[in-house]
Amino acid sequence: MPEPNTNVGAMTVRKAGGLSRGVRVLRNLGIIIPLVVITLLVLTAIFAPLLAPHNPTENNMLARRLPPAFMTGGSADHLLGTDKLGRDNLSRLIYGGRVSLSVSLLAIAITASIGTFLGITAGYLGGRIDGFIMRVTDMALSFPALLLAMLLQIGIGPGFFTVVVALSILGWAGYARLIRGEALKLRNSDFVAQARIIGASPLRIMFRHIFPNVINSLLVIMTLQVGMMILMESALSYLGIGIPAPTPSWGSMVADGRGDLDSAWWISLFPGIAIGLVVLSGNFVGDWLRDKLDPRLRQL
Amino acid sequence: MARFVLIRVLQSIIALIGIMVLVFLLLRVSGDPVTLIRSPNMSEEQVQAIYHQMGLDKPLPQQFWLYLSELARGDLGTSLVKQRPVSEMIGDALPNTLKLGIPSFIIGMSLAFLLGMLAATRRDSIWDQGIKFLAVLGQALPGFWVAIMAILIFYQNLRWFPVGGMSTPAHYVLPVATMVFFMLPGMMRLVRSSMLDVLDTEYIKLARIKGLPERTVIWKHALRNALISPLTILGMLFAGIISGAVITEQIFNWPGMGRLAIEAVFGRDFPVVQAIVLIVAVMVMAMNLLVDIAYAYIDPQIRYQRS
Amino acid sequence: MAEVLLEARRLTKHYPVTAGLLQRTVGTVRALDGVTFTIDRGKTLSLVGESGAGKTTVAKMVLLLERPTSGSVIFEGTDICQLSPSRLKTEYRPRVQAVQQNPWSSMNPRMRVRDIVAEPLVVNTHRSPDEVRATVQHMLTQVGLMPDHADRYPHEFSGGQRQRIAVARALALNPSLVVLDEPVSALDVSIRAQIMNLLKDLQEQHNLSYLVIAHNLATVRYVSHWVAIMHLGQIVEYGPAEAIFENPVHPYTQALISASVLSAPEGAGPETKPIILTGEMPSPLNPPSGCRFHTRCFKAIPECSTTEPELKDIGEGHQVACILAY
Amino acid sequence: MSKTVLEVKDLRTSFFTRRGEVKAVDGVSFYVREGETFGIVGESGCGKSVTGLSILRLLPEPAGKIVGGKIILEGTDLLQLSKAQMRGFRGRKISMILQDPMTSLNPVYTVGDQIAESVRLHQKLPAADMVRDEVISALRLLKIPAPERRLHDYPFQLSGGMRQRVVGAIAMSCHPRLLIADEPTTALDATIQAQYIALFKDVQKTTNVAIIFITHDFGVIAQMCHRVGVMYAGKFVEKAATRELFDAPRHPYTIALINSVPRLDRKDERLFSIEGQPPSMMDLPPGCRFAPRCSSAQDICVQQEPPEVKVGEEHFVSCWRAS
Repeated sequence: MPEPNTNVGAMTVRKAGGLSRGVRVLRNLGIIIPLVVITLLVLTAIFAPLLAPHNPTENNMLARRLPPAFMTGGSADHLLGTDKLGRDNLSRLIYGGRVSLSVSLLAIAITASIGTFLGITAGYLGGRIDGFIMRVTDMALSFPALLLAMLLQIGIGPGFFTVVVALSILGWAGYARLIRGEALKLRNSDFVAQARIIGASPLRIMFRHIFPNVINSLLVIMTLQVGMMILMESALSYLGIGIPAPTPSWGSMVADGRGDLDSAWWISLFPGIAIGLVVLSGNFVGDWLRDKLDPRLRQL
Repeated sequence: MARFVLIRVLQSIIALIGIMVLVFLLLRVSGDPVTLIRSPNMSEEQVQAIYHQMGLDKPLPQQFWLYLSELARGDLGTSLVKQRPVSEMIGDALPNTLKLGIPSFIIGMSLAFLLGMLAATRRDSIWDQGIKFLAVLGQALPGFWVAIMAILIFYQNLRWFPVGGMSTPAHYVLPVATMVFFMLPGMMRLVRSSMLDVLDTEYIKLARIKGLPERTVIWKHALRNALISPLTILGMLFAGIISGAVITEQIFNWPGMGRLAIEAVFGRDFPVVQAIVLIVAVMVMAMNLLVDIAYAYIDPQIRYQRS
Repeated sequence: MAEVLLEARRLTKHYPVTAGLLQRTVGTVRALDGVTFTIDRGKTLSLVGESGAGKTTVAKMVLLLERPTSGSVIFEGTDICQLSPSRLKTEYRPRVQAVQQNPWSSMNPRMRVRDIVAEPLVVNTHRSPDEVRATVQHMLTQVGLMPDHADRYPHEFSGGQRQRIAVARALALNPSLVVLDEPVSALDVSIRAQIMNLLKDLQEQHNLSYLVIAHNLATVRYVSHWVAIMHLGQIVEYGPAEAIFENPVHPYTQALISASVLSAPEGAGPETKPIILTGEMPSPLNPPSGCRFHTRCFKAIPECSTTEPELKDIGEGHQVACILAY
Repeated sequence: MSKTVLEVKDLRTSFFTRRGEVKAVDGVSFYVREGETFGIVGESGCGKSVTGLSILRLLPEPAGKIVGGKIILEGTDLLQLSKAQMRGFRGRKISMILQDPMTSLNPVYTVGDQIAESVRLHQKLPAADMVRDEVISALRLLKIPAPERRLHDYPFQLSGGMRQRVVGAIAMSCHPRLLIADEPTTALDATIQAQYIALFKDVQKTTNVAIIFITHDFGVIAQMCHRVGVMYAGKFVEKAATRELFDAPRHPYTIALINSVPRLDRKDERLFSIEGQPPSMMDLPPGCRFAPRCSSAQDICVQQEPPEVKVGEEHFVSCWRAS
């Protein structure tokens, strides 16, 4: 039965997405902006000490709740104003970015490696191991991470490390489930059978055939996870069970501003925008990567 | 089919015991738990009293057995901070959480399905682009920040809706909106892509060949098949909703389980946190079971395999 | 009699069917039940039959992708099922290669053609990179491709060209036996002829033995010296291709040929009334009793449902498993 | 001579993609009479399935468009009908069978539901049991054993061959005038395929329905079709009665195709194989599209497209050498 190629036109159409020229330009533009934002974030995180005008944790009781410079009563010294303890918002925003990014990247590194390892073992070996790992993965996926973070908060006390553990303890499940699906498909594929026929060792098959074909999905998930982790970290910090004060974190900054919404609403406004911008860019890069590398992953 | 449900329930119970052990150990892993519970102004006797009350002076296995037997009697222990039985406190909080959770779930799901299908059936139209942008934005903005901004705009400036507590129906609007915001983007996107996949299939082409009006093709043939893959994510989404509930209750001062949990964490009220985690675990199990049963209802092949 | 390269003796393979959450076995799929055949050096044996006949399972046994439940595969005198993994890797694997059906999935999409064709050499021999590159170039020209194709990726080729790459890979180690699982059925009509001619030329040049799996009888007649007709895990008729096609004895073979004569234009063939089978294909999960074809056979008599027919010789190696034929 | 059911005149269908216009069908004309089967044969990508979809106006939105020609079904030009009117024709006047039985039926509805749906839509029957009788008679027409029991089966409970019969029952349930079968036997095993063809010849005898049979398999054409059109790169290169086409093919492509199919009745020494690849539908060569692969191509073939010439009773060829 030859490959049923019923409507040749439609097939090419679907792959090309049938987009008009205008949208294609937008799409290219659509990837430049997010990339710029991400690079900016990384740079500010690395060079935070140089960029931040003030020490983010230095209280200044005289200059409390100053509005941003461009509003009446604002001072040029504090471009984005100050919070209820007189600390400079801009510096806290810059250092907050550093904290959020480092927590997220560390958590991603942990979850990606555990998840991929379990995914490939379950997918490639199959049988009872696969059944067990998938049962645990389904459990981990359906359990609210926030509650577990609370438990950890009490169990091992607040701290940078606790947040990373809180993000990673369930985060690996997403990778495991998806990578397992990919590995299963690859194990049954013709070219893996072919490799076994010529006598390639299981190790060679894993590294030369399975892993290269899984990297695409891995890259896509990791990019999309950047946003997810930042959102999760900021939620924990907002609730006060994330990064402990006084270290600045975008989530805790929003929480600090919660009380002064009527008088100093900008304290909560700017960190929220920062989170949104960064996560939006992360997701755009992830979507662009998925379209380029692996359109089948659409439902992610 | 009944046999299948029985096995699934059995498995859930085993998993539940697993979680109990995990929770039990997690709270005792950091050496002496009392040091965590001790707040500065507690005298030595009070600490000893709590120590004894918690049974922490006994060896671990015995503690666990004690903990299990209490649980079996439905006794979730007493709150260290409020000296009230935990089951009573949860009895007050749980209904409030459900009063917020259930309407949000219904509104959120139906909205997600309507918008997802709308986007899929009018591919690349302004509707589709708009909904996609809404979904992308929704998945990027932090829920707690959006809620605060909503309060800023609708409560402080426009005075449309009251905030804090749940006394009048108007108090429900912003919290439910926030909860819907948590679940809408992810589900909407999934419904759209699942619908697109189904609309590409041969049996949908055959439905059109039969001359069926597009309405029937979509609502009868496509929808039921498109329900299957979002169902798999429902379990994950439910976890997200519970996390969302904790945040929403904290922001809007909603007297539900979420706020109870937060207070318990800050008050180091360790039995309360433990009880809440267990109850959530039971809810999660029930949800997974419901999803499995719904599977069999929608997809006859699974029903056939399981009988 | 040509020299025997490979002999399968009473090959049997049963797959347990598990159901429910506790993975209890609730039945067995009897994919192969006592299949015996021989492949001569430089000759082609074709296994023909419909889906579920067990053709691909035989290929898996010969390629040792799976171990048979019972029975043995004798290659140049030694039973490969007994070989230790290391001896298997040095003595058997390099001598037996495969070409698979679907050209779109039998190659790693992320490897260049050069590495794909070279992989068998890299894994099994310790030749120097230059030697390997030379062999790859030689192989590509042998199958009618250009040397500069070596640096491209599989997705840059048409179905027919990919199948040529698959053949080049299979012949890289100069094997004695090549297993071809439906080698042309995924290709367009005009391209099929190109590949079939290529395979025949290579067989003559390198004295290769082929084990071909196919469901299209006309293709089988063109490439085969020996043919085995398979039905539900058993061989029902076995013999030289000419004998099978000129004088088919088993009712199932006659039905298959009559159905496939459709693929010979009406004008040319004798005006025989086509044999149309009734009833549905039985499932390998619980095959019919006695002769497994009796539920669809147009010549069935009561004894067919009780006695299990054995393959009997009816002259010059032409064997049939049907009680009406003895 | 029985009545002409469908006449297609100079049909042109294109797909407008980002990389330009794909002329999938580029000027196709043919007719089908009552009780007759017209075969369209060609390799994948030649536009035979797009022709079928164009007749039903079910081209994938928004890229697929019919850009020219007429499709006249018993006097009505389908291209002039509104979307709603056209929908009225689908299933009632024209119906279609698709290639893969495994995916043509909706997995979550029973066989009975899926047939009854067409019957209720097109035949305004007052009583429910009348609908049930219509469904059972459709199943009987396709010789499906124990139709009453099959009503309640789900598609996954049936074999490939049986499912293809159910698809046939759906197609025939409202007594259409024209049935388009797009490679219905390709996914079936040889003996099941033979059963299916014999079945449809029988169905045609009892219902006198006109059939367009699309396939790449010459054997199926030989057994099933009265007349046949050989398609290459979006156009017919030859049209003739089936026996005439096999006995005296005139177009080089037809000749090459017939010779490259291995014969079962005799041992071929050497199969004829056509060199090269079918052209990409994006940038079609000037002149005759088969010229690059044609062994007897002349200068004129490369410059100008050959006109269609009548070379016998209902035998047409588009080739410079033939006229």
